[in-house]
Amino acid sequence: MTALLAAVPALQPPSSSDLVGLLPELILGGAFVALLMLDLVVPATKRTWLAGFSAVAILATMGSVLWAWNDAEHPRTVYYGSFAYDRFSLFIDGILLGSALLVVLISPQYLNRRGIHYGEYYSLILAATTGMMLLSGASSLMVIFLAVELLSIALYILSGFSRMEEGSQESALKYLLLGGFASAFLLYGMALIYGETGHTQLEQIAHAVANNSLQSNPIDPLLITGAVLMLIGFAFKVSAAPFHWWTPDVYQGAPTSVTTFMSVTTKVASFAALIRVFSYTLPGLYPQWSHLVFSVAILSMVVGNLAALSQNSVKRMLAYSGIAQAGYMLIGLAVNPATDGGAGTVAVLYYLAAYALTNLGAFAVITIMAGRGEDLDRYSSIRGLAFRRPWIAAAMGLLLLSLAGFPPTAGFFGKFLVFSSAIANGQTPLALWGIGTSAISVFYYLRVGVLMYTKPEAGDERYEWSRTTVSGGAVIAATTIGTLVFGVFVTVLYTIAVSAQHGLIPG
Amino acid sequence: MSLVNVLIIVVSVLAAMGALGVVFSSQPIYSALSLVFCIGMVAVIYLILNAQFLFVVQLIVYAGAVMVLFVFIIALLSPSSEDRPAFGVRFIIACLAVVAITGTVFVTARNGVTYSGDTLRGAVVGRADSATDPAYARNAFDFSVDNIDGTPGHEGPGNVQTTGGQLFTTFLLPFEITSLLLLVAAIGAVYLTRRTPAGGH
Amino acid sequence: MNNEHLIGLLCSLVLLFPLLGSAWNGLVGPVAGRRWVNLVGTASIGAAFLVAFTLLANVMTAPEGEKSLTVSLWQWLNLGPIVNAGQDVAINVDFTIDPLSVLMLMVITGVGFLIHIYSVGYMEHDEDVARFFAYMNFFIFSMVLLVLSADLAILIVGWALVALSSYLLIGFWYQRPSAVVASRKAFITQVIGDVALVLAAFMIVTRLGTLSMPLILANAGEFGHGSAYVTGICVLLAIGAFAKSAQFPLHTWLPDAMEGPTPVSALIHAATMVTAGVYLIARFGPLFGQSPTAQAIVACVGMGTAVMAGIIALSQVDIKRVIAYSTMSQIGLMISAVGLGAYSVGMFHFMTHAIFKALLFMAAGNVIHSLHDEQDIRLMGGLHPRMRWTALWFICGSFALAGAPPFAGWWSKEAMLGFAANAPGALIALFFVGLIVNVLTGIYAFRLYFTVFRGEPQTAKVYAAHEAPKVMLIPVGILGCGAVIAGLIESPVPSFIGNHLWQGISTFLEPVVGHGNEPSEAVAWMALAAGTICSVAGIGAAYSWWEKNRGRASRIAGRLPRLMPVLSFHKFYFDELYDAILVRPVTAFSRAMRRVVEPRGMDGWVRGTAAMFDDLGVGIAERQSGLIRDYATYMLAFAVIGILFVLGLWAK
Amino acid sequence: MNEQYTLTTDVFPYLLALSAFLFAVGAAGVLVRRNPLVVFMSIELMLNAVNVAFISFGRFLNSEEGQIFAFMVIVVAAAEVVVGLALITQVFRIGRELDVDDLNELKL
Amino acid sequence: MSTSVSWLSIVLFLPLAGAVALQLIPGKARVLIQGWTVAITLATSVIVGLLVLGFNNAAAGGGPLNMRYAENHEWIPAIGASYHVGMDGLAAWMLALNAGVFLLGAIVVSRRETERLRLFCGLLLVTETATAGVILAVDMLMFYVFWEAMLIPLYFLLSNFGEKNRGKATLKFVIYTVAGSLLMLVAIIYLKVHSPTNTFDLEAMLQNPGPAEGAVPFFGGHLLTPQQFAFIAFAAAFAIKLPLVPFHTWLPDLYESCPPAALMFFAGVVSKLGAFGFIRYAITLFPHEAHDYQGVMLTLAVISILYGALMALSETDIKRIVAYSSISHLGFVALGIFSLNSAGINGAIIQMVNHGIIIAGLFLVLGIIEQRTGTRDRHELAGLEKRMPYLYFFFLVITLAGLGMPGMNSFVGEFTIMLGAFQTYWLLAVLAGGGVILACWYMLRLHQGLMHEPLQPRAEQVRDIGVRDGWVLLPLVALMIGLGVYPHPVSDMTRTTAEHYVTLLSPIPVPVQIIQGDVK
Repeated sequence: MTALLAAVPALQPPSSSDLVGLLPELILGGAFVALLMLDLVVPATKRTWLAGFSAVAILATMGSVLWAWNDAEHPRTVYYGSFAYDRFSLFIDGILLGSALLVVLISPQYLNRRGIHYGEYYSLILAATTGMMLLSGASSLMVIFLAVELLSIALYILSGFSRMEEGSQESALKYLLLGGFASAFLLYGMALIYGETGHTQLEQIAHAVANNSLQSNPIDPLLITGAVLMLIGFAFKVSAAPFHWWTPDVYQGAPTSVTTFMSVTTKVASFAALIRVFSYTLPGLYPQWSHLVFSVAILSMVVGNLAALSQNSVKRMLAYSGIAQAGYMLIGLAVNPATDGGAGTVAVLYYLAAYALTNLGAFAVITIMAGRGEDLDRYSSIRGLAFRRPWIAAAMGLLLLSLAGFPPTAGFFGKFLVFSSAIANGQTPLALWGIGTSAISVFYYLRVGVLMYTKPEAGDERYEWSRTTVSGGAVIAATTIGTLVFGVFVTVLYTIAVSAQHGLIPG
Repeated sequence: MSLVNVLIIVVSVLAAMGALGVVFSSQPIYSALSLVFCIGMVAVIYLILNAQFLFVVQLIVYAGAVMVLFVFIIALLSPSSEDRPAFGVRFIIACLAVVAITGTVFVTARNGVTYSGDTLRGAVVGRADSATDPAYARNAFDFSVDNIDGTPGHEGPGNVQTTGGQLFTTFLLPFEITSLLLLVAAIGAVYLTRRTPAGGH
Repeated sequence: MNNEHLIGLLCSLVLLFPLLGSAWNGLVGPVAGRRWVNLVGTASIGAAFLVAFTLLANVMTAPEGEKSLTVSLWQWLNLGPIVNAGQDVAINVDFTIDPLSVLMLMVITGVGFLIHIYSVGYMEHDEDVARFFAYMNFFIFSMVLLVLSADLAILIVGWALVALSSYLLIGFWYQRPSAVVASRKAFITQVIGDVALVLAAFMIVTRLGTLSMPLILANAGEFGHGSAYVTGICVLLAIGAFAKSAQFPLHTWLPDAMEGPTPVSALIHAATMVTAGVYLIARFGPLFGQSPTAQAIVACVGMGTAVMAGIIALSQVDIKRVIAYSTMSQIGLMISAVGLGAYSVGMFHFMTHAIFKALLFMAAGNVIHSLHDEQDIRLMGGLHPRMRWTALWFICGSFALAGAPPFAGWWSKEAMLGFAANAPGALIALFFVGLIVNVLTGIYAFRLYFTVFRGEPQTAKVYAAHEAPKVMLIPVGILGCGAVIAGLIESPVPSFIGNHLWQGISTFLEPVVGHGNEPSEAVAWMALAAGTICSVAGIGAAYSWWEKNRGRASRIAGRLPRLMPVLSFHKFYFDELYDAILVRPVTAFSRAMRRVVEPRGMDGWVRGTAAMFDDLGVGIAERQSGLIRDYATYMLAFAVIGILFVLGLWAK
Repeated sequence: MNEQYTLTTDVFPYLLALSAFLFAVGAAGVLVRRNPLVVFMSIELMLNAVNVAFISFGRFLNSEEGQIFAFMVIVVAAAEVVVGLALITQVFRIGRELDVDDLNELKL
Repeated sequence: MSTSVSWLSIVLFLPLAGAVALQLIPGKARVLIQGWTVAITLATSVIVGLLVLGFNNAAAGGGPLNMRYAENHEWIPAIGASYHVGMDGLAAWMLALNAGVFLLGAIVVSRRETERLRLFCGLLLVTETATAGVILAVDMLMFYVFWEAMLIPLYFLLSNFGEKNRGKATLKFVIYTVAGSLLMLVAIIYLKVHSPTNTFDLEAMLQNPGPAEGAVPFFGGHLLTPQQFAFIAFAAAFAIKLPLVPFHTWLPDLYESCPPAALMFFAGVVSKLGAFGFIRYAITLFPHEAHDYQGVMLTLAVISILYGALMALSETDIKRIVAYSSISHLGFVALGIFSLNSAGINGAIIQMVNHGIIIAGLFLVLGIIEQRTGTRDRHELAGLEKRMPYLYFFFLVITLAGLGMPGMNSFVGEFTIMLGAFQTYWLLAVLAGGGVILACWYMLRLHQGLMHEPLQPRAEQVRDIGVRDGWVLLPLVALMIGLGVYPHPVSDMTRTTAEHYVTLLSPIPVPVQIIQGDVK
C-alpha cells in the first residue's frame, strides 16, 4: 500500500500525456463552451446552425476517438489514476458520440415544432455527452461521481427543457429529486468503499480488495454494504428495477428528443461504470454482489416486460422496455468476471451498441413524427401510420423487432451473447428468465407494429405528423440499416468489443 | 473516554436533533433553519476531525450561500399550507429504515472495522508531538496535521495547504470537472428561470 | 410376342379403354356434343368387353396348371425392408389373369356395356350426359383395376376408386340435397372399409413381408391355422367386403344410393361394385380357409343380412329401394356362400345375379322413365298393357330372382342351399334360414311385379305411360334372355355341346378357388327340392296376396304383431340408430369441442397465460402512481432489503 | 491528561452512526414531506451525512482524499440546489402547488 | 453440376437479391414487378430442380448427414458459428417444395394483391430466402437465425396485407412461435457450450455428442438431464410450428386472416418446417430422448389427427376448415416421424411434400371462391358446380387428394406413415385410420357444401376460373395424381434419406464410418 502510494507522484503537475488521454473529452468540452459563445451571436432563426456546429464537433470528437483507439493499444491511466485511457472507454465513447450525433440531427425539426428551439439545448447535450464520456473512462470514485452528476444535471435541465409545459417540468423535478436521492446512495456507497480500502482510485481499490489489504480482514460488511449501495445508485441510473421508478414518468414527460438521447446514453455510460467498478474492480466481492445483480436483473426483466404490456403510450412503453433491456444487460454483468474470460463484458458491450442503435431509432421515429406543439406518442395516434408513412412504419417495425430480439438484427445477437455468457458460466436460470420474459416482450413490441398497420377508422382523428426531413430520414435509415448490418456481420462489432474488453483498466 | 470523544458525541446528538428538526418542522422555514443548525454542528465535527478547510467551506458555502438561497426561495414562493409528516405506511417504513440503516452501520462499524491501533497515528488533535509537549496540549485548534504519507509534519504545510495542493495535482481532473458542472448548473438555472423567451419562435 | 407380354398388353388395354373414354368424355365431351359422348362412352366399354373376351379365350385355352398368370407393369412403391433386412417390400402394379378375374371381367364389361347402351336412352334428356359417361367409364376402369390387381395395395386403390365413382354417380344430380347426402354416406361407409383393408394389409405385410397377393395366398399357412392373427386379418378383410357389399352392419348406404340415376343403380349397386366383397372373400379364400371363425362370421352375417333385407323389402314402396333390398339380400346369400367356402357357387350366383338384377333395375328404369320419375309403387299398377315388353322382361327377371326353375337364379341359389345344408355343426341352421330367404324372395319379387304391372292404374300418369325406346329395350331384352338361360352354363347342358371347352363354372373356377366343402349328391338334391318348394311357395303367396285378393296383404300384416311391419317398414331403424349412436354424437362432440374445448381449453390456456401476464403487468404498472414519495419509499425499502439480503447471505 | 485531548478510535462507530442516522433521516424526510423544498433539504441532509462519513474515514485513515471528496460533494450539492430551486420556482410559476404529491400527471 | 460453383448460396440469396433489385422498379410498373418476381422464383426453381436431379451424382460430404453441395465458410469464428449450408435427401425435397410453392405464389400474386404489389413481391422473395435458409443451414446458429428471421417478412406480410383480425392473429402467431424458438435458442447455446468442439456445427455435434451427464439447473431444481432439456426445447419449438395439439390455436386464426396469395406458401412451406426440424434436429441430435419421449409425441400426434379432424367437422368458415384439416394432416406427419422407423419417417417426408402441394391447391381454390363470391361462410355457399365446372374438377381432385384417396399422392404418404405407426404400435394405425375416416367426412362436407346442392343466390353470378388459374392449378393437380400413380422414384430417394436418419437415431450410437459405408 505504501509502495503504491509512493508511486503516485504527489504534488507534481500533470503532464501533456495526460492531456492526450483526455483528448476526446477536451474537444467536446471545448465545443460545449464554444457553443455557449456562439449561441450569443447566432440569430434566433438560424439556430439550426448550432445543430450543425454540434454535429461537426461530435464528428471531430469521433475522429479523435478513432485516433485514440489505435493509440490506446497499451492502456494506461491519466491524471494520477483518475481516468482510464483504454479501448473500453473509447468503445463506449463511440456509442455515446454516435447517439449524440443522431440526436442532434433529429433535434432541430422537433424543437421547432415544439417551439423550444434554444441554443442551450445543444450546449447541454454536449455537456451531458462530455459527462458520459468522462464516466466511461472514470477510474476513480471521485470522477465517477462527478461525471454522473455532470450528466445528470445536464439531463435534469434537458428534461425540463420545455419550460412552459407542465409535463416536462414535472418530469424534470421528479428526475432531479429522485436522482439526488439515488446519488446519495451512490455516494454513501463510495464513502464506505473509500473507508474500507482507503482509496478512491479504482486501481488501488482493486489491488486492495484483491490482496485483502483492507482495513478489516477478512472482507467486511461495510465494504459489502458500500458495494450494494453503489450498485443501487447505478441501478437507478440504468433504470433497473426496483430502482426504475423515475424512468417511465421522466421518459414520457421529457421532450422526445431528450428522451431519445437519455434513454440510450445514460444507460450506456452507466453500464460502462458498472462494469468497470463491479466486474473489474470488485471481482473479489462477486459472491456477495452477484446475488443482488441476479435479483435486480430478474426483477428488471419481469417488471419491465410485464408493465410494458399495459401501456398506451409509445414513450412509456419504450421506457419500460428500457427497464427490461437493462435487465438483460445485467445478465452479462451477473456472470462471474473471474472465470468467464470477459465473455460477459463483451456481451454487454455488444448489447449496448445494439441497444443504442435500435432504441435510438425507435425513439427517433416518435421524435420525427411529433405533432405541432405536442408529442404524438399515444397508441391511438400512431394507428395507421403505415398507410401514410410506409417506410417510416416499416423501419419502426424492424427496430421494434430488433428490440424484441429477432434475428437477423443486432438486438438478437445482443441477447444471444448475453444468454450465451450466462449459460456458459452456469447461470442457465438467468437465461431462462431472460427468454421467458423475451417471449412476453414480443407482444408489446409487435402490438405497436400491428397498430401502425391497422387501418384508421373513419371517425378517427387525423393526426398531423411531421414531414420527414432529410436528416430525420437519414437517422432512421442509418439506425435501421445499422441494426441489420450488426445482425448479419456480427464479427466486425464483436471483434471490436473483444479488443475493447482487453486491457480494461483495472484489469 | 477522552473529552474530544465526548465533545464529538455531544455535537453529534445536536446535529441529529437538527436533522430531525428538518423533517418534523411544520413550516419550511423552520426546516431550513434546522438544517442550518445541523450543518453548523456537522462543521464543528469537521473541525474536530482536522478538516479545517471543509469546516470553512461548510459554513460559507453551505450554511451561507446554499441555505440563504433556500430561505430566499421559501420567502419568494411563500408556501401557505402547513406540511407536517403524516403518520402512515410511509412513516413506518421511514422509521424502520432509519433504525435499520443506523443500526446496521453502527453494529458493523463497531464489530467489523478494526483499525490498526487503539490510537491512530496522527490522530491526536494538534501537532503530532503534542502528546509529549504539554505546551501544545491545550491547543486543540492548531490547524496542522501529519503529512499524508504518515511522516510527522512538524514544519509542513497546514491542512488547507495540503488540500489545496492535492486539488491542483492529484485531483486536478475532478476539480476541473466541477467547473464544468457549475457551468452547466448556471446555464440551467438561467435557462429555466428566464421569464421571457429571448428568442425562438 | 410371348404370352406374358400379350396378357400385359391386354390388361393395359382393358384398363385404358374405359380410362381414355372417361378422360375424353370428361374433358372434350361437353364440347364435342351428345352424339360423340354416347358413342365414345359405349364404344370404350364395348372395346373393353372385346378385350376381356380375348382374355377369357386366353384363359380357357391355357393348359391346365397355367390358368393363372401374373404380369407386372411398373413398381409403384418400395417400402424398404419391413420384416427381413435386405429384403425390400416392393409394391408393384401387377395384374393377375386367372379364371376368377376373367369371370369378373366378363360380367363387368359385358353387363356394363349393355347398361351403357341403355344409358344412352335413359339419359337422353339430361344436360350433363358427358359427365355421366365420364363417371360411368371411370367406374368400369376402377372396377377392372380392382379385379385385376395382384397386389393388395393396388387392390385397395381400385377398391377406393370404385367407391369414388360410386360417390360421384350417386351424387350425379348434385342439386338434390338427398343425393348429396346419400353420396357422402356411401363414400364414408366405403372409406371405413378401405381403412379396414389397409389395416389388414399392414397385418399381412408386417408378418409376411409382402403385399403381392399370389405370395400372400401361397404363404397363407404362415400365420398358423386358426390363429387369432389370421382371424384378425380375415375379419378386417371381411369388414372391407361388408362395406362394399352393403352387409350388416355397413349396409345402410345402399338403399340411399338409389338417389343416383337408374343405370347407375343397375351397374354399380346391383351388378358389379356391390359384389366386389364377394370377389374379395373368394380371392382370399385360402386365407379365410385358415380361419374357420372368420368364415363362420362371414357366413352368418351374410345370411343375417339376407333375411333382414328380405323382410325390409316386403314393405318398401319405392320401386328402386325394393330392388335394392333384394340386392342386399341376394348378396347376403353370396357372402354367406363364400363364407361357407362355396366360392364357385357364390361366384356363379354373382354372375346370374348380375344379369337378372341389372335386368330388373333397367326394367324398373323403363317404368320410371315412362312415368316421369315416379318411383312410388303405390302410385303405379296396371302397367302391363302399356309396357308389354318391359313387363315381360321384368317377369323373367323376377322369376330368376325368386329362383323358379329353370331361370338363372334357380341354378345358382339352390346350389348355394346345398352347400348350406352341408355346413358343419350349428351352421346347418343357415340352411333353414336360407329356406326362409327363398320364401321371402319369392314374396317380395312378385309383390313388386304384381303391384306395378297388374291391377288397376292408380294415377293418371300411368295412363300416359308408354313403352320405352328401343335403345333401352334391347339391352333389357338381351339381359332378359340371359336371365332365362344363363343358369344353363352350370347345368349338364354345356357338357353335351363340347366337353373339352366348358365343364361348368365350378370347374372353370376350380384352379383358383378349389371345390370347397361340396355336398353329397343326396344332400344336394334334398336342398334343391326344398329350396324350389320354398321359392314357389313364396311366389304363390305373393300371387294370392297381391294379385288374387288385393288387400289381403295388409290384412295379414294387421294380424301380425304390430312390431314386425313397423320394423320392416322402418328398415329396422338402422338409419335412426346410426344417426343416434354415431353421426349425432360425433357431430355434437365436434361442435361441443369447437364451442367449448377449443376456445376454453386449447386456446384457454394460451389466453389465460396472456391474461395472467396482462394482469400482472397492470398490477405492476399501477404501482407507478406518479408520486415521488411513493417512488422514494419503494427505493428506500428495496435498498434496505437489498443490503440486509446481501449481508444476511454473507453472514451465512 | 493528554488523553483528554486525544481522539481515539472508540468514537469512530459513533461518527459513522451519526452519518448513517443523518442519511436515514434525510431519506425519511424525502419519504414523509410533501413540500419540494423540504424534500430538497432532506436530500441535502443526506449529502451532508455522506460528507461526515468521508471526513471521518479520511481522518481515521489519515488520508486527504476524504476531505477532497467531501469538497466535491459540496460543490455538486450546490450545483444541484441551483438547478433544483430553479425548477421548483418554474413549476410553481406555471401554476402547480408546492407539493410533490401534486406532481402526478405522468403515470399510467 | 459442378461443385466449384456455390449453388446453394445462389439458391439461398438469389431471391433476396431479387427483392432488393425489385425496389428499383417503379411501383406503377405492375407487369414488370410481377414478371421480375416470377423470373427470380423461376430461376431459383430451375436451379433447385437441377440440384435435386443431380443429387445422387453430387459428391457426398461424408459427414454424419452426408451433405451434398456443402459450403462452409467462417461467419462468427469467435463464437463458433459458421456459414455452413448443405443438402441432404430431406433438404432436397423440402427445397424443391419451397421453390415450387413460391413460384406458384409469385404467379398467382398479382391479381389478388392489387395494392402495393412491389412490397408484396419483395416480402415474398425475402420469405423464400428465409425458408430456404432454414432448410439448407447445417450450422445451428444459422438455422436459428433463419428460423426466426422467417417471421419478419411474414409479420410484415400479415400486417400489410392480412384480412380482418390480422393484428390479433399475427401477434398470437409470432408470440407463440417465438416462445417456442427462444427455448430452443437456450438449448442450442447449451449444446454448443457443452459440446467438445465448442461450435454450432450440426455435423460436428453429431460426431461428438454433447453431455449426457449432469443436470440443468432450473428455478431451484434439477429435473432434467441436459439432453432431455434440449430435446424438450427443440420439440416445443417444432411442435408449435408444426403445430401439434394443444399448441395449435394460432394456426386457424392466422390462416383465417392471412392474405390468400400468401397463404399458399405460408401453409405450403412454413408449417412443414416444424416437421423438418423434428427430423433434422430433434430426433437426430437426441436419439435416446426421442425414444424416451416417443410415447408422448405419438400421443400428441394422434390427438392432433383426431382433434383437427373433429374441429374441421363442425367449422363453418371454409378457411378454418382447411386450417384444422392441416392440423390433422400434420399430425400424420408427426406420427410418422415419431414412429422412429424408416417407413414412418419416409412417409413423413413424402407427406410433407404432398401436404404442401395439397394445401397450396386448396387455398388457391378457396381463395378463388372467396374472391368471386365474397364470402367464406359455408352456409352462404352452395351449388357452385353449376357455375364453375372447371373449378369443380380441380377442387374435386384436390379434395380427394386431401382426404387421402388411394391413387392420389397423399395416400402414398399416409399409407407409409400408418405402416410405420403400425410397426411401432398397432393401435396408433387404427386411431389414425379413424382420422382418415373423419378426413373423408369433413373434406366431403367442405367440398359438397360448396359445390353441390341448389345454387345459392350469392353464387348466381360467379364466373368460372380462367385459363390463367387453370395453368396454376394444373401442375398441382398433375403432381397430386402423378405422385400417386408413380411415386416410386420419389419415394426411393426419400427412403434412402429416411433409412439414413434411422441409422442416426438407433439407440446405440453408430460409428460414423459405418454410416458412410452404408450410403455409398
